[in-house]
Amino acid sequence: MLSISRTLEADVVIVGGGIGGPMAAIAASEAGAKRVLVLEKCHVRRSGSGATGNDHFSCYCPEVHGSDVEPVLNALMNSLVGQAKDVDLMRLHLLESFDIVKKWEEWGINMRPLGHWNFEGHALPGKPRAFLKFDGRKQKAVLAEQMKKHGVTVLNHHPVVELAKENGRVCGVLAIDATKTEPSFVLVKTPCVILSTGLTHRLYVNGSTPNYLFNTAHCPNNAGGQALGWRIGASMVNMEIPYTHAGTKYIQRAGKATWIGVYRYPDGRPLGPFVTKPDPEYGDVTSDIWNSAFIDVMQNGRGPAYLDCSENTPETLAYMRKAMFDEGLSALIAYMDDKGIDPAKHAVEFTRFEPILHGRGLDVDKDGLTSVPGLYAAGDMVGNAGCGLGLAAWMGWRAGRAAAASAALVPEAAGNLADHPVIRAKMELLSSFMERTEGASWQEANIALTQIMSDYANVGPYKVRSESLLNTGLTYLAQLREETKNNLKTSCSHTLMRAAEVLDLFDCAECIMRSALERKETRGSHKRSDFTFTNPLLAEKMLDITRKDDGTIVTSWRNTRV
Amino acid sequence: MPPFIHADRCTHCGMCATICPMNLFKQEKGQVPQVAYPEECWHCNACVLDCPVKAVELRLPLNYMVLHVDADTLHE
Amino acid sequence: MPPIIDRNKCVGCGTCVDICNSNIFVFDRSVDTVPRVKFPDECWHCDSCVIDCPKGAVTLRIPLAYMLLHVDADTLKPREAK
Amino acid sequence: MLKFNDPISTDVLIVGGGIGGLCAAIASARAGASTLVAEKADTRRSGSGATGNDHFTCYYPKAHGENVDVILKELLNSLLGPWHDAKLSRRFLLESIHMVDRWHEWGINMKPFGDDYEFMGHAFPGRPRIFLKYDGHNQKQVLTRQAKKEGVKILNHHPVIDLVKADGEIAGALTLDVTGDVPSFTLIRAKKVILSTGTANRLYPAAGSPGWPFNTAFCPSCAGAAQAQAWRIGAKMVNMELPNRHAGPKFFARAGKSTWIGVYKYPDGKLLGPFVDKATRYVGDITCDVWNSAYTDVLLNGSGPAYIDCTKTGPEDLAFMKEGMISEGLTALVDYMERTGLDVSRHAVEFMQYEPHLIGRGLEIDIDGQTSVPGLYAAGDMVGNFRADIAGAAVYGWIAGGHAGTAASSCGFKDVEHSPWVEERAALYSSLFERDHGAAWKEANLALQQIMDSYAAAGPHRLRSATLLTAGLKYMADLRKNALSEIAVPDAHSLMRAIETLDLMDNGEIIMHAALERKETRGMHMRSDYTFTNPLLADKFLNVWQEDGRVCKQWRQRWN
Repeated sequence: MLSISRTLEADVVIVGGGIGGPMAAIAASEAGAKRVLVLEKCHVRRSGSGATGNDHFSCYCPEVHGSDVEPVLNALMNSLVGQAKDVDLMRLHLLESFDIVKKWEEWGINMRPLGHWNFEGHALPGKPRAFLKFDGRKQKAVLAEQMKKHGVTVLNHHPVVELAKENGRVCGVLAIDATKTEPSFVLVKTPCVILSTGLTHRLYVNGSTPNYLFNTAHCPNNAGGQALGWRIGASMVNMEIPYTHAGTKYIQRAGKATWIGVYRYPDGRPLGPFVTKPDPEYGDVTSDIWNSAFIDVMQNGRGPAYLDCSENTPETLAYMRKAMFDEGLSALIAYMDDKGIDPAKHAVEFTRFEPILHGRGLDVDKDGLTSVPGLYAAGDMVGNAGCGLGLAAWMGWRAGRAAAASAALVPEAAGNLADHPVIRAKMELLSSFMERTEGASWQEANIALTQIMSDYANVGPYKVRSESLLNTGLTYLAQLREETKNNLKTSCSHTLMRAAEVLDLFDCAECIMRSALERKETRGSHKRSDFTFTNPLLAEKMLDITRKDDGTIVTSWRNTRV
Repeated sequence: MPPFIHADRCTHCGMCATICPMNLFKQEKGQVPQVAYPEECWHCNACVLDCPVKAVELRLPLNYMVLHVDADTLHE
Repeated sequence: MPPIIDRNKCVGCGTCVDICNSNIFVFDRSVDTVPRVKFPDECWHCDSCVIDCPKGAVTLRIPLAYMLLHVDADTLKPREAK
Repeated sequence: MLKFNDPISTDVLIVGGGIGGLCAAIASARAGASTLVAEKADTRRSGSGATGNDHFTCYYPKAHGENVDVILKELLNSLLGPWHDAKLSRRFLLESIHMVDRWHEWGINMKPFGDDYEFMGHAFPGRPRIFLKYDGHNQKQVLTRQAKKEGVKILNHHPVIDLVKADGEIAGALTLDVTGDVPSFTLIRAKKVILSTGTANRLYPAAGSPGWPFNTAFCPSCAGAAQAQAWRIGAKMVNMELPNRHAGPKFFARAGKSTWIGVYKYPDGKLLGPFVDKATRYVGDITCDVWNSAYTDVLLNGSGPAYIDCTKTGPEDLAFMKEGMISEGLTALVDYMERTGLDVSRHAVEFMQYEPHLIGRGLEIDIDGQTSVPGLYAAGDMVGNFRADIAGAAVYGWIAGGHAGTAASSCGFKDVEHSPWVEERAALYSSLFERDHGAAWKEANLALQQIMDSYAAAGPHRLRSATLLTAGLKYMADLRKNALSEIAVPDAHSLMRAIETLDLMDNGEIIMHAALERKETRGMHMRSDYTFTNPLLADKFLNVWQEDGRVCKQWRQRWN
């Protein structure tokens, strides 16, 4: 059995030091929590999808949008982040978003690169633009510095692998100390946990480079964080509604709205009906709205589809290039410069990426509280209000404040975490991976999972789900889980961290398939061959799925909050 | 795929190894960091940006090639 | 993925290295008394090494990603027969 | 520049020591020619036949009667058909039984079930069975031993990497010595050269586990060397644009689907195909050979998945099936099933359609196995106008070997040492070894697979078009430029794999050029811009070849 190197206590533990995590930590300490601890699996200065920048922050700014939030809310709900969301949370987000933006600016993140509040990209022509264009290059360094200033304790290289619950309330976390090659366990007793582990990748065969697990639009380090909540009974929502991103091919990178151009067929005809000339304010929203465009044209033979930026003025192209550095695309720019690929002369092919859990996962209230007392969630792994940088920052802030208040009312948790059955079982399982001399690598297990998901729980319009396929997928997942537990071999703390991620991915996969079985209709790219209609009765409903303490899994429909 | 460290310029400060969001590097004391898990690189460029002496270069794998054509083929 | 050589049974004859269908073994007797699988992901699982090893020292581990998908056949009974 | 070892001379050089190569070598030696086999691995266990096969297409008058054309029709309807020049298939059938006799005489058990030849598997109910069931588990050892007995010299771990011409005729070949860690070149001077490098795999993403290029039904070390090398010296190709896809267990790709004795079923137990409701050792469920895309269709329409169910197959036939799997070389699969408790008397195994690969697609040969380049022959799976898998390789290897061996006695050697072509190719390959850091060869192979899967996909659920194929050719050129400027190989083995990848790029380009020219939909070549099958092309084949850097295309009549 691996050793327990440290046992700590805290008032609020934050899992994940990306964007939502640091905001929650700063808010918790400002709201009076004494011992605020952030556990980050890599390093807060460069971790998560925002590692080297972002450039779109969903926000409502009265000076620009006027006094009525509703048109901006409507635009946001129709954008790529608005699918299957509780409207009340999105409205609250918009109403409080400008305060967060001003806080970021005050801390030193350049929210006005052009000197004024500039809203651009991801926008429908003629509709209000809901995304503030900012320069996120330094966002991570600034948030790290703010945490230090607020006395927040940060443990880098400490991936969290399990949560514990005592008489119905969260009571602690189990982490791996991955600062050294040889792993050890760290236990933290705490009455409040805020999950902010980002969106989940590596569930499906990679859309561009089959089974290069890490060629992903956003940070592929985040994999299955939702499962930490799921395993202690937190309800999940929208897991069966697929989300797919799009962008350059074959290197997959987010930031498609940072490009300024028009999508075209090989013969030059525009792909979408929105713009015919490059437009910095709106971009070409075709790739947000017509989600399957780039694979439709491959399927019907009229493709491929290109993003053509060659008709921009040199100034706009310079502006686009600078914005790409803001968005964290400096590696892509360096590659294009090296290969002589110049947006002024070359059109770049786009494709649709594989499905990911973005804005899919834990069901939370306006304070980020999940169905488990003491457990909060913020950011892309929230199912009813996640998806995007602005939402992560806002909900992190609210969750931090709520957790601090909740921690103050709860007496010190008794009992020794090391004897907690769930924690003990996880420590024994992970130790068995380290003790095996021969066995399978974590990549094999992860890739086997992607193969199962891509055949038995894939997404429309060209792949279908059905009762027989989903049940078969669940059967094979159970076999794979068993085979993995008996065969997985890890050699160091890094590969042990990846193995723990794979176990989380197994849970997310099961959640997706069971929810997909329950949603007996076709909606968005959740396409059932045995229910090929869209059921109007489910239009304003969301499907919750919860794992009871005895392991049984229950589903229930609830109304979308408006 | 992985970052490539120019050993002649590297001062063994270990910055890339600590900040890498994918934990790819392993560094023996006072040695040039080694890329232990090349296929896990996400090409976020953090190591290139944060290396104090610009000793790190990032190489995209061949099959991450950016597909492109001459734009004028699109304008008959 | 790769063949696994049982160090207790292996006598270092090198047959597996010679006949491997995909040339994935290397054997430097100055370094080790047992051949090393240098290119594990190029193994085609043709079993030649397992068959031809005079001491039965080689077993083959099929990668998880190659798992053989199967169900209990009785789940396939036509509905009316169930 | 890598070192050149001392050159070798031989009357007949055989490229590839698989089933076709060894049979060609024996015939050439019997014709009195000095014969050398250059093999990239070890002929005792190389190629797709490494650990066995169990079906040998054959016309046996005693069982099939006097009219060969009845059997020829059956062959063209089987999974081996229908892209044949019938003239070649007829000659193959007429000589097939003699090859069976020789194999049996040399020690490959062609009569495992009694004192006469038995025909089982790959059969339609009520129609003549043309696949002789044999036990090929030791075929490569036997053929190697027989070749050595007949004076053939075998050069293992020496893949041929380029062919050399002198004043329009074949003059020899350049091989790579991969016995050590550091590669070197060995030039071979030969009067005649016979190509026999097997199927071409690793062109498309592996269907079962994409991104794992070695999870293939056929030997993944076979990567289209013959097609690429012959293409580079101007030989005519045929039928490269007509995809072929195999099928078998999932996700572990393995040939030998007809060795399983069971029926294919839907999850609810309904039979998949209309042919049989109970399988026997003589007649299995032919659905898989005929309805090739069945397993993909049922996933895409949601009625799947589809399984092979052997639980109704009686205990003797199940024991027979297990023996058949050992003969077919599936012992790794049998061991894995035993280890994981998978029992075909209780479990149904899911099947899947594999990715496209080239078998019976490639070099055009005449009745004697000669290609369009004088002195260059071809036999086996890389021939484009005739296919009969194991038997085809053995019989046409024998025919080509005999012809080349006889013809070699009447011509002299030509100079290969000072060929500028050898200089150019050796410099290119050396540059990959001399680069100290850069791209792994596997990145290039996967990039190629991605391009083929996006822009030259096979039907029935994916389409080709002029715009897609044109984009594919452009990206392939970009990939080749990037690969040649970036690939860095650390050792001889990796250089061999990198050269295989460059060969696969040539194969990919040939496929795209040919697919662009075939303006119709036929078989799994499905054009979105030409969705009909053109009757004018029914009895025509498309030749594609290179002439001083230009790609030439021409339709010709099929030879009946």
